[in-house]
Amino acid sequence: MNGQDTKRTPSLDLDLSVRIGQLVMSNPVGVASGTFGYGEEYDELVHIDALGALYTKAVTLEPRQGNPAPRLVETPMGLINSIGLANPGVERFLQEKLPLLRRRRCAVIVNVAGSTEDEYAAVIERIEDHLAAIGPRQEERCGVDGYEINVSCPNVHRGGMSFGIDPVLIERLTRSLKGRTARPLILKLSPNVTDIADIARAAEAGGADAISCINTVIGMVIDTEKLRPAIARGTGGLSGPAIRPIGVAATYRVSRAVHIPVIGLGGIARADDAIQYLLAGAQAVQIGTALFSNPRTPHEVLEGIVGWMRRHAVQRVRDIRLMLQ
Amino acid sequence: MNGQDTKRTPSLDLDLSVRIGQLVMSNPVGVASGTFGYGEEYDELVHIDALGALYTKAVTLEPRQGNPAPRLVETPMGLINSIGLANPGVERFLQEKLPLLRRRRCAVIVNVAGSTEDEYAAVIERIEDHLAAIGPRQEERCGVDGYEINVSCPNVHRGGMSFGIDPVLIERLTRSLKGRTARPLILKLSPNVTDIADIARAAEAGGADAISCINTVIGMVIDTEKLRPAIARGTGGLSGPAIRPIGVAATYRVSRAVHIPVIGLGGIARADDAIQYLLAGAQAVQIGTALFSNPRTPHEVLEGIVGWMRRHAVQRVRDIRLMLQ
Amino acid sequence: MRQFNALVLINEAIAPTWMHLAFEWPSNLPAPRAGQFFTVLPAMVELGAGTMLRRPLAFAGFEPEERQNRASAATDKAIAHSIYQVRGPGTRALACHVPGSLIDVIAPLGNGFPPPLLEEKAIIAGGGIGIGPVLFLAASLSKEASRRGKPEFQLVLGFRSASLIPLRAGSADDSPMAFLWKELLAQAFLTTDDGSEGFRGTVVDALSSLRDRDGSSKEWHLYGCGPGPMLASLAKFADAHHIAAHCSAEQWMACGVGACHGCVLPATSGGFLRVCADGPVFEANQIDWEASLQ
Amino acid sequence: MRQFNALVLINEAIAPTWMHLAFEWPSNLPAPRAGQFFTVLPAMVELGAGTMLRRPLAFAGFEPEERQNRASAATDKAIAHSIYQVRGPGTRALACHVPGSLIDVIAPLGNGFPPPLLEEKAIIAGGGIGIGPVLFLAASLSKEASRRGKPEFQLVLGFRSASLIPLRAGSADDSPMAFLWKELLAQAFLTTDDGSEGFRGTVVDALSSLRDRDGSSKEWHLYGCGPGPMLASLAKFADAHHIAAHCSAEQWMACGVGACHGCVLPATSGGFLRVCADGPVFEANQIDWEASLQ
Ligand SMILES: Cc1cc2nc3c(=O)[nH]c(=O)nc-3n(C[C@H](O)[C@H](O)[C@H](O)COP(=O)(O)OP(=O)(O)OC[C@H]3O[C@@H](n4cnc5c(N)ncnc54)[C@H](O)[C@@H]3O)c2cc1C
Ligand SMILES: Cc1cc2nc3c(=O)[nH]c(=O)nc-3n(C[C@H](O)[C@H](O)[C@H](O)COP(=O)(O)OP(=O)(O)OC[C@H]3O[C@@H](n4cnc5c(N)ncnc54)[C@H](O)[C@@H]3O)c2cc1C
Ligand SMILES: Cc1cc2nc3c(=O)[nH]c(=O)nc-3n(C[C@H](O)[C@H](O)[C@H](O)COP(=O)(O)O)c2cc1C
Ligand SMILES: Cc1cc2nc3c(=O)[nH]c(=O)nc-3n(C[C@H](O)[C@H](O)[C@H](O)COP(=O)(O)O)c2cc1C
Ligand code: FES
Ligand code: FES
Repeated sequence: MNGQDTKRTPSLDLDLSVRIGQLVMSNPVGVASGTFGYGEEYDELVHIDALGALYTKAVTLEPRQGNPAPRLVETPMGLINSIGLANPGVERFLQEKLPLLRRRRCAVIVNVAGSTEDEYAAVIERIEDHLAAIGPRQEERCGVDGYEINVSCPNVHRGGMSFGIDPVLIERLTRSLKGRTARPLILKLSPNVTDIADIARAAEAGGADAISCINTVIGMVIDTEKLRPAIARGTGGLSGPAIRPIGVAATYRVSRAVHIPVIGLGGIARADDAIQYLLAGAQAVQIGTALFSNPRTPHEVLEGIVGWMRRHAVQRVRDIRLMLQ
Repeated sequence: MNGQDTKRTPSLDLDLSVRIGQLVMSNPVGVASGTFGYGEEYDELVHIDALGALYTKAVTLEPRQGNPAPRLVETPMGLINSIGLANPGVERFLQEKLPLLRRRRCAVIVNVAGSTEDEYAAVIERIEDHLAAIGPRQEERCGVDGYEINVSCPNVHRGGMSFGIDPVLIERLTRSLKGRTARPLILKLSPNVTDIADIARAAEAGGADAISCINTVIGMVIDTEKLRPAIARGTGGLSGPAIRPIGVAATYRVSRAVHIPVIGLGGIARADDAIQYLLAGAQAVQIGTALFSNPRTPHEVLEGIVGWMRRHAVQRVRDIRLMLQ
Repeated sequence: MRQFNALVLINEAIAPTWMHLAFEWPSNLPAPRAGQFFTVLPAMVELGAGTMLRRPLAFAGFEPEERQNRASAATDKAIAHSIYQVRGPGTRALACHVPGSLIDVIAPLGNGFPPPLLEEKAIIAGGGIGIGPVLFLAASLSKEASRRGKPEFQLVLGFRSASLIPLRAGSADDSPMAFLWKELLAQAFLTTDDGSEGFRGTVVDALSSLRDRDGSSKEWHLYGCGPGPMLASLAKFADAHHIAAHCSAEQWMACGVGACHGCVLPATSGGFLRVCADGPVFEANQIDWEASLQ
Repeated sequence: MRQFNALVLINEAIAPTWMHLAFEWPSNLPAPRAGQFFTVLPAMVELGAGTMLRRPLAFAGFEPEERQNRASAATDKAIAHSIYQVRGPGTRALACHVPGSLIDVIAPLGNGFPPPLLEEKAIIAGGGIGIGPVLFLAASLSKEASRRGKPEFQLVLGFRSASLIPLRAGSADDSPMAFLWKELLAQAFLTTDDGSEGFRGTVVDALSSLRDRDGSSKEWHLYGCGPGPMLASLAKFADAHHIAAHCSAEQWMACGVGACHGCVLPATSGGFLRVCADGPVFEANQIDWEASLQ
């Protein structure tokens, strides 16, 4: 497997680590929420322990079945999805998913979604209570190294999208959640706004430890034979290489608007794409849709970043963002 | 030439005409502003008279040299441009470009840009004065069948982008311009806003005859070897098939928010793409970036629409938008 | 499940728009079973398509390593087979691969058909491009015949028209696998929508008629693969006659491994099932076929 | 200018990463001139690249219809030639086209090199992949020799290293056009950056040295095609020595016909010039080369 090759690459002279709040990730390449489940399904194809971070599928307070089918349609170098936060809910997440996540050696960031401020808060409280109750176990990691707050899912009526467009609500939500956990809090922003820097500043003001940038772009495909939208819900979220330039532009703007780390994502499929995000100002990246085409993408991207750092004589991955001229 | 084939296609039984205010276009397929100059350069490759409409490169009050080079970069199924409204200014437009435009048999829509309300107004006044002065000439068309107001160009500091995001300014601008011409006024909107329907409603309230939807999406590419943005201005406008789902979603929203006709564009490269826009609610479409790949696109798209109408037994192109289930 | 670059051994037309693909199968990878599938990424696509996702295709046959009379002299490894229809940019791109080229494959994926019980007779119904998995299932059962007892089975294949039946006169494919498929086709009960060959009507129409004159003492176990409407009426038929039934379903996929929850179909028990990971083979009554057709 | 599907006649390697492309030229289309270019759209691109724009390539030669000893027996039409470097997805895709396949071409585009005056000696300087247009120009001048007087010219070609000089031993291309190019290469003054063959240094270094020992009574007229820095120093050289000079420039293109104003370079007179429509051949002092390199 490719992941093992990566492990063999001697990058001891390079510092690939990334700091998000108190959390140190071993390298800047993570897998994006919703594209990697809770790390089970890709186990045979991806060397998960070699990832910088695993961002889980969204967890909500109650289980959600998600949106009606069809939920997917391919677009030019893109994918529209309307999964609708299908997930087993926080209780079953803790019972069924967490035990395996604790065995991962990469950072695990739990993606949290909700319809109201209270719902977000309840998910985090429930997880924190659970973690406190089971306490640290030998030879196991904690399983929850931070939270990524999804205020930007375009695929549910009340999936937090109203938060994602309003700086006042974002600041309040962030502050409220910040009070409930000592773990890093990452706010994941929507590109479907007039000024994403505004929202990012509000998240920073509320105490966010980092910004993930970007979630999917609202998009639509119409089936011209069936005379209806290709996905059941009409519009959905566009991801993949098609949106990479949008994500890079957003990352560039946001990383100049805030002082907290930015995690860049949207359409990363090759090392060059990831390096664009890092040069634009991101400290770390996530890979989503490209996994579907090639599960080896995260490891190929990491190898490519290492190769680029050697060629450009960069020691620390976190210095890349200072290199843009 | 392919255009001539189209003319031979007997579509007499079909009604392809499109009405925008008082203007009747012979068919729904136009070429988008900025991608077709003033119709001169593509003369040998495209049967221009067979187009539904030609939307000119933006005209501003004063000549503009445009942005520094490089101005272009390709992205996955997309193109980022930062031309910066390079144009000869309204005077030279009238002297050098209009005479040829008058000989076109397709509708000619003049795309207008400016930095202030007054600048937009001055361009239209100057054109109207000129047209009034030369009066109607035999065997010539007027050369200006309407105006498309570009309030959405992301590539100039003061290129109207501030209008494009503010409903109040849009309504005022539209009302002011509406008072200066009897020709149809089409407001061309930016997708880089939280709610494009809001802006469309403002344009309608101000008296717009139609909405063009969408202009380019803000995007960025970074050259990871040169360590700087691939285009000189940093960010630019993303167009092409990559953004088609964004344009279709916007057209769907806007055409449900207003009662005036919507002209859909963004990433149309095949007949199926255009039909998606028509089903989403557009009355007409424009083709931009796809021209660069294949100048025959407008004619192939029109032929494809005709074929689709026959297969689906649709008589009038303007009925397509009622067919979405 | 593994991701590997597979050597293309055969990739040729066996009917208008239908292709037979064979590729080398890695050692140490479990053999695929009938009903399982793989996802494939072609190397090149037509300019302008912008296609980037893998395409799921079902296995239509498998030749283990030890086999003598092999489909291709180019390898002594095991060989996987598939039958696919050229429909859009992804399958057009796949059709451009010549023998000797490499395709990116993830396999084996999903759950295969459960074998019939000894006291069951397998009624294996395939419609159109659903032919691959059912030929594979029939071939597996006919092979098993030599080992444990003799599984009784009947293959029922439906086509729109006689001219669309693959591997007929005119097909240049004379590989051992094509030969086996031809044998199975020759044994099969054929139906055509237009009556141009065999029974006139749908596969499920044929089942009613077959059931009326079935002399076998064994219980039927239906196996189906084909277009949605066919599976819907198959499920209805099975339900009405209280017959065990398994169908292989299709849905657009992204990950193909169960991670994205994109490829779901509505479940009769409420909620949704993932075609790639919970299926593609389902008990017929697990899926709300009517809802899935909307 | 016309858009047409062109039959590929030759598409083969002539040096590491360099290819020689030849395609059929339509009747009734004016012949291309040295310095002009075409844009091409390959049929297939690698999956994942998402490339969709045409790629501009310069002509490197042309064989009119009447010619006897032809580069390809596959056609009796005129034949256009180009030399291109495989750099990214577009040129990789082009390199996949086999003879007999079709490419979508728009041609001829842009302005060619103006011929030297009778009293001028043409100094034709090419660097790296800029070799195509300069070989074409030299070939045109050597052909003209027979008609009006005898245009004097000197070809100066620069490469990074000897191993990158195309059409040397090992190149299988023995078409008449390749033969002509080899003749021109044999006559040319060669420079290499690493001194592995010919003059050690850049093309413009070589020009200084050539100028010192030039015995010709004729005025020099410089023609240049190559990377930006080479053109910049060529322009400086021409300015310093008051020599007429024309350079063929490059810039990323979208439309290729002058409509989009995307492919501009900064003009010395202020403002911008479009490479595709105002160029690609410019008087050397028209372009602010220094600014264009930033
Ligand atoms: C588990 C599974 C097994 C399959 N096995 C086979 C097989 O053995 N042989 C075979 O020919 N095909 C099979 N398919 C269908 C095959 O995946 C599609 O035909 C293929 O993906 C189409 O890709 P394309 O790019 O050529 O066409 P596209 O342009 O993507 O699609 C062409 C047409 O097919 C439809 N379509 C695309 N993907 C699917 C899908 N997953 N399900 C239903 N309709 C779809 C589209 O709506 C469109 O009308 C299978 C699908 C699944 C999910
Ligand atoms: C008028 C003109 C004539 C040309 N003639 C030739 C020729 O005869 N032979 C030849 O090999 N090449 C020629 N080129 C350059 C050729 O167009 C590019 O190499 C090609 O477009 C690269 O496409 P790609 O997809 O392979 O690589 P890409 O991935 O698009 O680019 C590969 C590299 O080339 C650079 N690049 C891409 N396009 C251009 C461009 N237009 N100008 C400068 N750099 C570019 C990119 O920055 C990148 O570093 C010409 C360009 C122009 C404008
Ligand atoms: C199938 C799918 C499901 C997703 N689910 C979630 C989710 O649950 N929570 C979330 O924050 N983002 C979700 N996303 C968004 C991705 O995490 C990511 O922000 C987006 O896809 C852009 O990155 P990409 O282009 O690399 O995929 C999902 C994306 C896809 C394609
Ligand atoms: C090179 C280029 C120049 C453009 N110039 C203008 C312009 O002057 N005025 C304008 O309203 N839109 C301009 N646009 C935007 C297009 O008209 C169109 O809205 C956009 O490109 C989306 O359509 P497409 O994907 O079909 O290109 C330009 C687009 C491109 C690619
Ligand atoms: S395709 Fe991702 S869950 Fe089935
Ligand atoms: S490429 Fe469009 S003007 Fe030159």
